Amino acid sequence: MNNTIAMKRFEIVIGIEQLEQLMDLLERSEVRGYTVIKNASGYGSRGARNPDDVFLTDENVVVILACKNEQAQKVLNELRPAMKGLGGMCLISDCQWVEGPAVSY
Amino acid sequence: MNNTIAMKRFEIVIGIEQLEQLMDLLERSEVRGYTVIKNASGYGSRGARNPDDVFLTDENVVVILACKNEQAQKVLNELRPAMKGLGGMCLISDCQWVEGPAVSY
Amino acid sequence: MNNTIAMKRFEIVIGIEQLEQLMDLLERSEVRGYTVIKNASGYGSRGARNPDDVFLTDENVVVILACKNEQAQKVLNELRPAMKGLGGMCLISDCQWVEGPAVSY
Amino acid sequence: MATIQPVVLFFVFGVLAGVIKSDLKIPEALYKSLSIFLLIAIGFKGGVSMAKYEIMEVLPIAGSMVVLAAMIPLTAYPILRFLGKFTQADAGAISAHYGSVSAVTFAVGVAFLAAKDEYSEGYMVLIMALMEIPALVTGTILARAGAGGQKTQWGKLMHEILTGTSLYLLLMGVVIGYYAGAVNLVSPLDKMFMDLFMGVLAFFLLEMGLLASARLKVVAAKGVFIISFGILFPLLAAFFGAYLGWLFGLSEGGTMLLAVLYASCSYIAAPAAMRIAVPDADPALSLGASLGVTFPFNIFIGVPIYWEMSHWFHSIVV
Amino acid sequence: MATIQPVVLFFVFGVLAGVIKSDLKIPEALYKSLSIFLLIAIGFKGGVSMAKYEIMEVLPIAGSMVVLAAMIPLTAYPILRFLGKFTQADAGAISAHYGSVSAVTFAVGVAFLAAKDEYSEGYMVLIMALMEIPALVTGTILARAGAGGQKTQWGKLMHEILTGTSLYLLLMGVVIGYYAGAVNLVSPLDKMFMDLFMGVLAFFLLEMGLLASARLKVVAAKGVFIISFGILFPLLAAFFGAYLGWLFGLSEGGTMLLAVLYASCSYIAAPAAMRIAVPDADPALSLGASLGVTFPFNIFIGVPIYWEMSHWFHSIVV
Amino acid sequence: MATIQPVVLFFVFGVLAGVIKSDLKIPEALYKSLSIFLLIAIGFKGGVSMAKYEIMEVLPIAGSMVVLAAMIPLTAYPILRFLGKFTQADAGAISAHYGSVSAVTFAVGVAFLAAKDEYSEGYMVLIMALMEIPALVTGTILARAGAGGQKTQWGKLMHEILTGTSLYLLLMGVVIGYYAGAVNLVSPLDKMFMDLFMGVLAFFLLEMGLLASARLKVVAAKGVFIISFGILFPLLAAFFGAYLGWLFGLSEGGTMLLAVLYASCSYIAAPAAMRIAVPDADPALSLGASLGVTFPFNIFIGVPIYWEMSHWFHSIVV
Ligand SMILES: Nc1ncnc2c1ncn2[C@@H]1O[C@H](COP(=O)(O)O)[C@@H](O)[C@H]1O
Ligand SMILES: Nc1ncnc2c1ncn2[C@@H]1O[C@H](COP(=O)(O)O)[C@@H](O)[C@H]1O
Ligand SMILES: Nc1ncnc2c1ncn2[C@@H]1O[C@H](COP(=O)(O)O)[C@@H](O)[C@H]1O
Ligand code: NA
Ligand code: NA
Ligand code: NA
Repeated sequence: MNNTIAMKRFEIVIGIEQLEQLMDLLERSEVRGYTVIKNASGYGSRGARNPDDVFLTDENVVVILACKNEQAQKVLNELRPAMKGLGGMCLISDCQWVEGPAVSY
Repeated sequence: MNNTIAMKRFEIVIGIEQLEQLMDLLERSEVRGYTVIKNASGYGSRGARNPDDVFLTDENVVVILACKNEQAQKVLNELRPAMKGLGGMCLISDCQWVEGPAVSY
Repeated sequence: MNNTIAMKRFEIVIGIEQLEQLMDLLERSEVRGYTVIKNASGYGSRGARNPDDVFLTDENVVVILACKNEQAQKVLNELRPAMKGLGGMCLISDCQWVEGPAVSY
Repeated sequence: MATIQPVVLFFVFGVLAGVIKSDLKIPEALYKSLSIFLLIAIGFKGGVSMAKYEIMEVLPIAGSMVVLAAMIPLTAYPILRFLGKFTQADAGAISAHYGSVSAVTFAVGVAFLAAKDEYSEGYMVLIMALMEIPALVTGTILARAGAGGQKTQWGKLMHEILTGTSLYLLLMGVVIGYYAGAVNLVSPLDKMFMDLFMGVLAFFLLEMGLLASARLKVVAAKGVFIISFGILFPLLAAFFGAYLGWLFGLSEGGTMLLAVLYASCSYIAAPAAMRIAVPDADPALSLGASLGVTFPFNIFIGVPIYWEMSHWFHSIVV
Repeated sequence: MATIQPVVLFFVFGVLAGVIKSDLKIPEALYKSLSIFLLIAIGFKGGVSMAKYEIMEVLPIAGSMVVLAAMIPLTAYPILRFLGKFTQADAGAISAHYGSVSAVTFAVGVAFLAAKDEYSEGYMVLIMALMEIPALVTGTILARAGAGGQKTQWGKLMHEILTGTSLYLLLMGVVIGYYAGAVNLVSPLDKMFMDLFMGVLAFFLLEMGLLASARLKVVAAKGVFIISFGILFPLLAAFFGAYLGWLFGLSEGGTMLLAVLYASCSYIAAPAAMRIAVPDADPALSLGASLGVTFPFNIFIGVPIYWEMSHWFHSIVV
Repeated sequence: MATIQPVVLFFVFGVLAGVIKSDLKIPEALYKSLSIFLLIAIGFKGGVSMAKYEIMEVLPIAGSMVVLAAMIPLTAYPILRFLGKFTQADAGAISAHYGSVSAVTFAVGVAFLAAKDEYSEGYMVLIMALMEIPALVTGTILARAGAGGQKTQWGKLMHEILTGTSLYLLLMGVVIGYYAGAVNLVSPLDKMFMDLFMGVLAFFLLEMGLLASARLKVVAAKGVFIISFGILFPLLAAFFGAYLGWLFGLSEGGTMLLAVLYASCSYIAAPAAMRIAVPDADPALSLGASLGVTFPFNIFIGVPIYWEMSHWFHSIVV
């Protein structure tokens, strides 16, 4: 694809109660852009988690972030130890960033 | 990337009315983790689907799941015939699972 | 993977105020399927954007679309100049479309 | 001539907000909450006043009017199919919408009578609740009879009709209101379900105005026939309803309310049911006609006309 | 015998909607809004009537009854642990739920007295607000004492208990009501917080019915012991409460309300606190018993029985 | 001295909940619903009492006071720009906020007068609705005049100002209230829009307290000047408003309300408009001052002071 930059895409799922902690961590890793989708439910090692249950609310959030390959290892190094406490999951994949919008990676 | 495991990432979009059916199917395929994002809208072979319309509600859900390559074919075999009835879409891509959080794949 | 078609997956994040414009653009590019997740928040070149703030609402949307490799370049050509005005981000990655549901790509 | 009620001005301002593209938005949760309130309150009020009748006296009259409501889709269908050239599916689905009822139109009719201090039979609300059933079933048969294709999901449809939110809340309101009336414990609940009725209706009409203005645009694109139908058919149905009300010996108020029920058409229960029963019908068509044309026509022009109709029937005999 | 109050029929229809799988849904925002309203209103009403007492006279009685409420989990625990064979964590968590209270059950008790025109002490609501504290603390100690594993997060727990929504809104209502009563400015606020109370309770009970029917299914799968416990333990606790109320010289109405408080159990504050304090307990168990069994039992059967209990205590002495 | 109204205690408890980090949260849909209610209700009430005036008599006075409101941003701007050293964009945007009004502050003023049984002119609400326009336009000109950079989107801004939710709902309330008053059909709607006004205001102030406590933290970090401005400027503006009210021969209550309007500042309409018109201004600054400082100052300390101001003006002449 023309006019694209090879990058890494992180996809992180954690409980909303840990979102602030993750955002601090991302700031420390000098990440300059990320997207957060709230109100996610899911299933994992801690069983079902569901934000719709009136009494037993457990909300997951999905955080997506794209960064340059060079930065990816740095982010990963910060993230990996933290993820132990955060639970959830973190996936990394390859992607192409389409040039055009203001640089935020 | 260090400390990561090569995996497959499934991304499934279906109508919310079929979510329960899909979750049963995933359980049968012994999937041990997935994430669900509700309240999605979209466009496809059945036209526009939108959860915000007061009178003609159609809600899509996005289901994301990561599993080991070995298991992926098994999940796919279960999923493929079912998708015919479910509509929507199912994408598979490669990804790296970052080790750290409790194993839920 | 059997019974799958190699495709491109676009993942676009923009402000909700630009969603209509993007949907028009996709229609012009003859895209036959996409999924929209609203109510996303995030951080980028314009700082934090958050739909939950009562007074200073900024809502992001995530648009996911899968299309054949042939069509991808065409979509990209339409999208790239527009993204400048739209802000946000656009990622492209490889994926496999699982055959089964009605064709909507 | 009757003065326009202040409450319907909320509808006008809703439409206007749509027209001038105001960023006014009613939160979806509020809209849903208000509609739950209105359905319970309409049922409750009817139930309380039904407690004054012998229930066994009422049932045969109410039952007849419910069954006769099947005449509405049976009349609408040939007009739509042969004059309007709609597909069988669309003609059947639209018929089902017009056979079915709108609780909010009914509420506007009740408010009209209240402003005039006119009596009406409390069990009209029971008729309203039950009219859905023959209308939706008849409409589905019309849409499906002889047509091949997908089999009609009758089981799913009947479950939807019988457990649908509107019918359930209305009947619940009737039962609780009836019981409260019978044991003389209406009092603390009426502060909510009766005193606030008009205020809630005002909010609801504001939202309805916003929604109707969006729908009207869609249906306007579908041509002049469907708009004419949306205005003329209710007049016909109302006339039939007023005739029946007079025939069965209802009061003038009750006769007018029956005309309103026969004239009004559904935009909540019917769309949901028709998507299950007649998925090949175009919902934008029936909803556009119902909400974009007939609903505003009824609350502004229809209701006063139906009152005159009722008056006219009652005057010829005496 | 007491007639059933119309308001509890809303609960019945909520359960029924769940049973027949109606698509009736109360928007989450409405549910949360109503619960905020109810807590403030219950507090406000109590506060207004507390303005008539010397606050210093009231505190020792109220304080004693709050402290004595710790007896409830202390009694429940051995029953659950040794008769019911539950794990220490589950037995402790369930005890905390039963020691804690349900504001809605209390409201149904208040409505019961209102329908009978019976007086009760306004400061009962203060007891209700404060009873959470000893119950949740005792339950946590029972669940954790001697158990190894993760350390109890006492700091986080106490913050949750003391700043939790229920306690906060109740106390806020009490303070504002007390102040409004004292400066004689109850008037425009009462139109909301008093007049609409029963109507809001009706909506809330409808939702509670929907939720309870879902929970009952879950707990039914857990066996007969927990269901029996959910019915018999409240009777025991109520008897203790009625005895204390009589001992401390409360009115018949106040005695009955204390019985209701002792019998009722929590499904909002306690689940939230126990997840922090005893994360290894199964929340489906305690919530199922509390909401699926004890709550319906209390509002239908318990409340009239507790009234008789109070009556009985008050009749033996005089 | 005036007693503090119970309703403003809800604000205190909102702030307190923020301070002690309670998990209390008002659902967003409730917040939005209440604000829709309040705007309509404020307009409605004003409209009903305007029905008693000759509309043509009122317009010139109201019009003058609206136009003169442009003086507020014109005074605020140089203070902010030259004393406060703010950027042109920020100084202009903040000026626009302070020229604009807060309907909730106005409502607290109305409640204050109601508790005192003091008369005020109904058309004050019309002044409130229209004051937004000169304030936002003047503020934008100040922020933009002579500045290069992006062109001001005047078309988009005027659409936002003229169709914005606050203005629209207020005017709608005025029109419907006026009509209802004129045709003598206020009655069933007043149960909602008048009787419940104070109760809804209570809920709203609770949420405002939660929001203000968050905003105050942000603005506190911006230094002492903006906080002083947020307290002193309203006093100045109120004095000017009270002077004008007295000059135009308003009642003591009306004079006080004009002072309140001139002193109050916007946190809904102005932020939305300024993002379009002056995107390079920092919204945290203007919103923090408006909501975190001036709003609480006005409802607790300002309102009684403005009453004294009005009283003082009216006493010197007679
Ligand atoms: N590197 C990135 N990774 C993920 N999301 C991003 C990234 N950059 C921008 N975004 C998203 O795009 C939105 C708009 O970006 P911007 O126009 O740069 O402020 C942000 O609020 C994020 O949700
Ligand atoms: N294999 C997986 N695929 C997708 N999502 C997962 C997976 N494992 C965990 N999650 C998500 O992460 C959340 C927390 O996981 P856990 O901490 O393992 O309970 C779950 O509720 C899911 O939403
Ligand atoms: N090519 C595609 N890319 C992304 N999402 C799609 C695509 N095709 C279908 N979808 C999603 O799947 C939903 C159902 O598709 P369909 O059953 O084809 O109407 C749509 O509303 C979209 O949300
Ligand atoms: Na009809
Ligand atoms: Na208890
Ligand atoms: Na001002």
